[in-house]
Amino acid sequence: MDTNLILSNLLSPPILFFFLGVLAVAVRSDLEIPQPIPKFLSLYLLFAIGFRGGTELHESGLTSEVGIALAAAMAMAFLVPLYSFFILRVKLPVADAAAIAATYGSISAVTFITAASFLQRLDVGFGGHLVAAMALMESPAIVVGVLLYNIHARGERRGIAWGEVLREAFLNGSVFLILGSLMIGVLTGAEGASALAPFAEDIFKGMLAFFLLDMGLIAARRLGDLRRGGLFLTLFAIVIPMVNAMAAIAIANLIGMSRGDALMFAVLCASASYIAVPAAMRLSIPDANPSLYVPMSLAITFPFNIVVGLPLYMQIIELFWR
Amino acid sequence: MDTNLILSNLLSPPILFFFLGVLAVAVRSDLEIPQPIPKFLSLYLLFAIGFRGGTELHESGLTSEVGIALAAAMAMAFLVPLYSFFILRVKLPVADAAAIAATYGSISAVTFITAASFLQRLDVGFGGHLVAAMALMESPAIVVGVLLYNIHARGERRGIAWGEVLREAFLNGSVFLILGSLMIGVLTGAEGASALAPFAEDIFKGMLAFFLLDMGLIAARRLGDLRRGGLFLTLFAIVIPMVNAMAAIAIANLIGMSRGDALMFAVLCASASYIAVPAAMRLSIPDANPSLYVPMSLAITFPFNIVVGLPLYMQIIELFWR
Amino acid sequence: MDTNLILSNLLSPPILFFFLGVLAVAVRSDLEIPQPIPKFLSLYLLFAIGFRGGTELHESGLTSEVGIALAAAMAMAFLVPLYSFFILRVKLPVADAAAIAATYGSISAVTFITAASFLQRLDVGFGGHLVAAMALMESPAIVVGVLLYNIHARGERRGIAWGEVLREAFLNGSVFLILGSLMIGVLTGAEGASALAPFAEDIFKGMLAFFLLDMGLIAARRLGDLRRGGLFLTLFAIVIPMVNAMAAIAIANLIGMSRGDALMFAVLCASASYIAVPAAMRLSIPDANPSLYVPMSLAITFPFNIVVGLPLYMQIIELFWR
Amino acid sequence: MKPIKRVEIVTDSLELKRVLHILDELGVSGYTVIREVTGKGERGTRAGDELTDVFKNSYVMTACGEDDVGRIAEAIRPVLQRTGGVCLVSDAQWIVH
Amino acid sequence: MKPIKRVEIVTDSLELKRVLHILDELGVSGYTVIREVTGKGERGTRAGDELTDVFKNSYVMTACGEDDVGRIAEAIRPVLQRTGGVCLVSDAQWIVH
Amino acid sequence: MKPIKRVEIVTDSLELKRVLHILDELGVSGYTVIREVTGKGERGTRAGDELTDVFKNSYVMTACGEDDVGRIAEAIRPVLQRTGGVCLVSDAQWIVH
Ligand SMILES: Nc1ncnc2c1ncn2[C@@H]1O[C@H](COP(=O)(O)O)[C@@H](O)[C@H]1O
Ligand SMILES: Nc1ncnc2c1ncn2[C@@H]1O[C@H](COP(=O)(O)O)[C@@H](O)[C@H]1O
Ligand SMILES: Nc1ncnc2c1ncn2[C@@H]1O[C@H](COP(=O)(O)O)[C@@H](O)[C@H]1O
Ligand code: NA
Ligand code: NA
Ligand code: NA
Repeated sequence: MDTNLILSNLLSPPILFFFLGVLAVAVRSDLEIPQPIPKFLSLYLLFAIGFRGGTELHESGLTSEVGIALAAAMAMAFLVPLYSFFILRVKLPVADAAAIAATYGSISAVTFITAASFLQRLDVGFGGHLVAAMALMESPAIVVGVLLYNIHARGERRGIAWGEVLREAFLNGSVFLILGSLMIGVLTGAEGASALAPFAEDIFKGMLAFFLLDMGLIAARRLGDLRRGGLFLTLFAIVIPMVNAMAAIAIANLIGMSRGDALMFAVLCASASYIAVPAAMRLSIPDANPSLYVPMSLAITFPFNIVVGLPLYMQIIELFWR
Repeated sequence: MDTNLILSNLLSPPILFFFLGVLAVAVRSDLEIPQPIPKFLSLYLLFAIGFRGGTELHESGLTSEVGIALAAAMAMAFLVPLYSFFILRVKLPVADAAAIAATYGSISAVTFITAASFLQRLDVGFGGHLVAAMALMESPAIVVGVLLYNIHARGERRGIAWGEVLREAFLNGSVFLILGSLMIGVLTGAEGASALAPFAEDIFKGMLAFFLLDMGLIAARRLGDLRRGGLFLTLFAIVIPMVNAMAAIAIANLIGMSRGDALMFAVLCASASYIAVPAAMRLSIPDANPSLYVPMSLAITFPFNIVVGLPLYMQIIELFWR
Repeated sequence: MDTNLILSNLLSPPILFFFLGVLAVAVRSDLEIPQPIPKFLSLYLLFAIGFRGGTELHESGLTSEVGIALAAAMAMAFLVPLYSFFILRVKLPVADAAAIAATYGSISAVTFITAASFLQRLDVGFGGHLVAAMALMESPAIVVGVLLYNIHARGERRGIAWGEVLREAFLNGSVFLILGSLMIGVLTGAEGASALAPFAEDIFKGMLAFFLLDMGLIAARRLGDLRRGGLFLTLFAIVIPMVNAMAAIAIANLIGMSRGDALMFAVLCASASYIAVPAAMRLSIPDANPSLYVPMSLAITFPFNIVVGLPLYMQIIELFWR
Repeated sequence: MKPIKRVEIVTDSLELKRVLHILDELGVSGYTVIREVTGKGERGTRAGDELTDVFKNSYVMTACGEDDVGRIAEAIRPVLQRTGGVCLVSDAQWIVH
Repeated sequence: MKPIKRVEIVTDSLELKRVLHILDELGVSGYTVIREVTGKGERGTRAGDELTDVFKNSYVMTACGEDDVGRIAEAIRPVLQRTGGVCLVSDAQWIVH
Repeated sequence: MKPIKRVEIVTDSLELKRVLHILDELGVSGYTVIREVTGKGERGTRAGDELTDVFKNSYVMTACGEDDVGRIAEAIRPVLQRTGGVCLVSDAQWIVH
């Protein structure tokens, strides 16, 4: 493996600030970024990534390539939670298995954004439609998760309020903001892009680094919860992302994606949600334990993906795209 | 009417983000920008617009043109609430009429700021003294409103604490911040302007778009309250801004303002306050119903002005300035 | 004294916005920057100054000059609280003397940052290692203060929880963030610097001005508390900074610092903490009255340093470095 | 002064909408809400530091008549069973205005 | 432990200054304030989402002696009448320190 | 419904960690915390406007058994003596779920 790639990723400001946050918790510093500052940064990142994706999509247009990529994204968004569920059922009750499956079927926007700045450092581009793919991949896993729970749970399985589930899935704040900003980007195109560039592009990397500092703080605080999860879940949180990334890379190769698109697609499939899905699961599958799915996604899979995953997936792509 | 102008305004990022916010409420998404983030954005906008107006005023100097414009602004700030009051009295009790009159006599900084970025897209400039006019026009309507209430209210008309009313009118946070930043801009001039440009100018449009997303959310939430107001108030909230804008355009033509200045002046007269005045009215005219004056200004007049008003007033100005 | 230097400093946006904040309180405006916005701005400033210091240190390398400067900084960080304590004991009980000594032995990052933008206006540079010196000088005074308290307090002198004191001193949020960002700056160097420049450099001055508006508000609110402190403490809060600055300038001259480095070193020694130390004192010396040490540092020493101190110290340096 | 019951509910923030809906349905005369609340209970710590409202609480207080208490308790109980929280009832005097 | 009265006031945020001024004037020994409070009552919903403090509440609690209650109630009542809110009084024990 | 004691503690924010640690040690079944609280008492005004948690309060409420109250009071008292605050105890009914 190209140790250079790993090292240059490790030494990039966003990753280093993530570790600084982890370190703060490890040495019990009282460093803290009080709410709603992290919420603001997170909304900013969704706003900016959505808008920029939209303006790029405006340039590239809706080609067949875009359609195929979006179809592949949707397919993975339905498949991943399905096979994850059956793997998880080996050890876990239905509720937890369904909630974790939904978590891993969905995506993490911050992982996607960190991958975007990783590619930028390598001078590799990716299509704006990948942002659309991200938005589309956030919701289906929620529906699949609740369906699986509903089919497999016995006993106190009460009637699911599907209206609420669907609204949570497709209209939760983060999906809505990405999709909305994307649409606005598509509508305003290059003119809009240049008007908002200082806000949505120039300060973006700094905002990301600052936000990852907070992610490091939160992730490290959640690590302790993982003891309850045991080795099985810790392994799951590392292995499944790799499996999903491999599947994504295979598909990307089949449908002829570019290297940059392939990496972003791999990252989407490999990443797990810690915003939209946990909130939805809390309401729709209340018997699932959030102290399992939140720390798995936040404290293991997220750092794994941005630290090891990015260079690893890129390496594999380099091998196959040569 | 020039449909091009309307369309290009409609498709500008700030307006689109406003509608995105409205849409979020309409489809019942849980998208939310938690306080005090919107307050921060709003303070930022006042800071930046005040400072930039000041640095421009520093360049242009205090010409007689500036003096005449400020006098016209003051005149309108006293006249508008007066005639609004008597129109409103046809249907409303004294307290509500006085509070709504004050609301429409005062101005909306965000409408002004949106107009500024509208002009920028058209490559039309405007004088920094219009920012001073904005600051001056915020307060008088409050005093006029309380005076009208005091003169016309019968019965439980208690002694008004004028000290408090005047402080609320002339020293409330938003007036103070605009005037203060303006003064600082005047004092520091071009050097200060270039030092703060990345903050106060470059990221300004993005911050505005982000803020208008929140304005859309709030405005849409307030729409429901309007049912209580009835058709009369809904019409008032659309017609009076147009009347005020026409009056402003006539005055602007008379005193020989430039096209850009005329638009900004029209927008000031057409806009209604939803920050300074509601807070002042709540304290000074507590019997007035805030569920009338807040939604009228926020959910009707504000969107009307930025969506329809801006191109409409510009169109009319183009006609007369030719 | 060069009145030009004073005037140009007085008329710079950061200082003017500080006074605007003071004025808002003086005229009883309700202008307010709600928490956690000021906390966000303050974290941003620490993040940016630390990171930028680090990237500059990356360029300059760890020369012997750097080592000597850091040693001098450490020496002052131990000496200043010591002699301050014995001066203060003339009038004050042990607890208050120890807490105020710690306050003045430590540093104020915002004073340092304001000095940096003062130097930038004069086109005078300073070394990135001064940022390291700042981080190193924040903590020792806390330890010295608690030690002095422990040695001199009689009666209810309970066992000090040294673990807690040391963690508060060396791992409190602000020290940790400056040191961490500095390290990241050192690690990422020029590449990281240019990636984060729009965030960490370009908008920096605007963020500082906005933050100083809040500092003005807080400082003015604290002024009233000072009456309790009496003339002695007010004088102390003005004279001791000057004494410390003179000592620092003498040392700087001895060890051959550049003019810019000398000013920053003087400012560090002259400034007093109002973030890290008050929080630590509250916990470690609870009998000390925070209504003394917070307003002294915040409402007298801070404004004195940024308004009078900066041009004064610079003037003196110009005299000796010629 | 009028004797009244003071019902306090601490609940998962994500359930806040549901709890307020329940109170609205029951026709209470009003309620007061504090949204940013943290805590600890049998379901672990809720520190409110997540990006979502997971691991956060909200606090609702309503002053109501004696007979409302039973109905509120009954309607709230399923929510508490599902996602945890506490519901306390105490006596107070309402300063009628 | 000392028996004491616990007076809670929920009021329009814009009136907070006035309420605290009243308590200061009456010479209560102290009070505790929560500024970010929302709610619903006969004057409609106060969601606290405005840019100003309109449509927002604040909460004040003061532990005071039995005889203070009457004076506080009397002084606060006009505020509640004007802009709404509630004032509750309950019994508590103060852990003297 | 189960009779219970409602213990409220208002304390310097910087002492919050210590207070929660004390409650954890005493093994209470849970507590609810409001972090952003201001107030006034014999140690002056705490307006919560500083950059640190100096001059700010936090609020903790725990519903506990009668016998816990004494132990909590005893353990909290030194904290209150050192940095101020109040601790109130009142009666309530717990809606068992
Ligand atoms: N004994 C208690 N006293 C006060 N608050 C409690 C208590 N038990 C639980 N809570 C609150 O209710 C929330 C959920 O409790 P639980 O369902 O027991 O985890 C906690 O996070 C606390 O905020
Ligand atoms: N019954 C009640 N219980 C608790 N809080 C109430 C109640 N009624 C009113 N409030 C609070 O007082 C505020 C103003 O009430 P009102 O004047 O009735 O609109 C509301 O927004 C609530 O926060
Ligand atoms: N009588 C009281 N009623 C309610 N809260 C109080 C009272 N006295 C003190 N407090 C609270 O406790 C904090 C510290 O009080 P003290 O130690 O008396 O300065 C104050 O800032 C208030 O928030
Ligand atoms: Na995934
Ligand atoms: Na107007
Ligand atoms: Na110092």
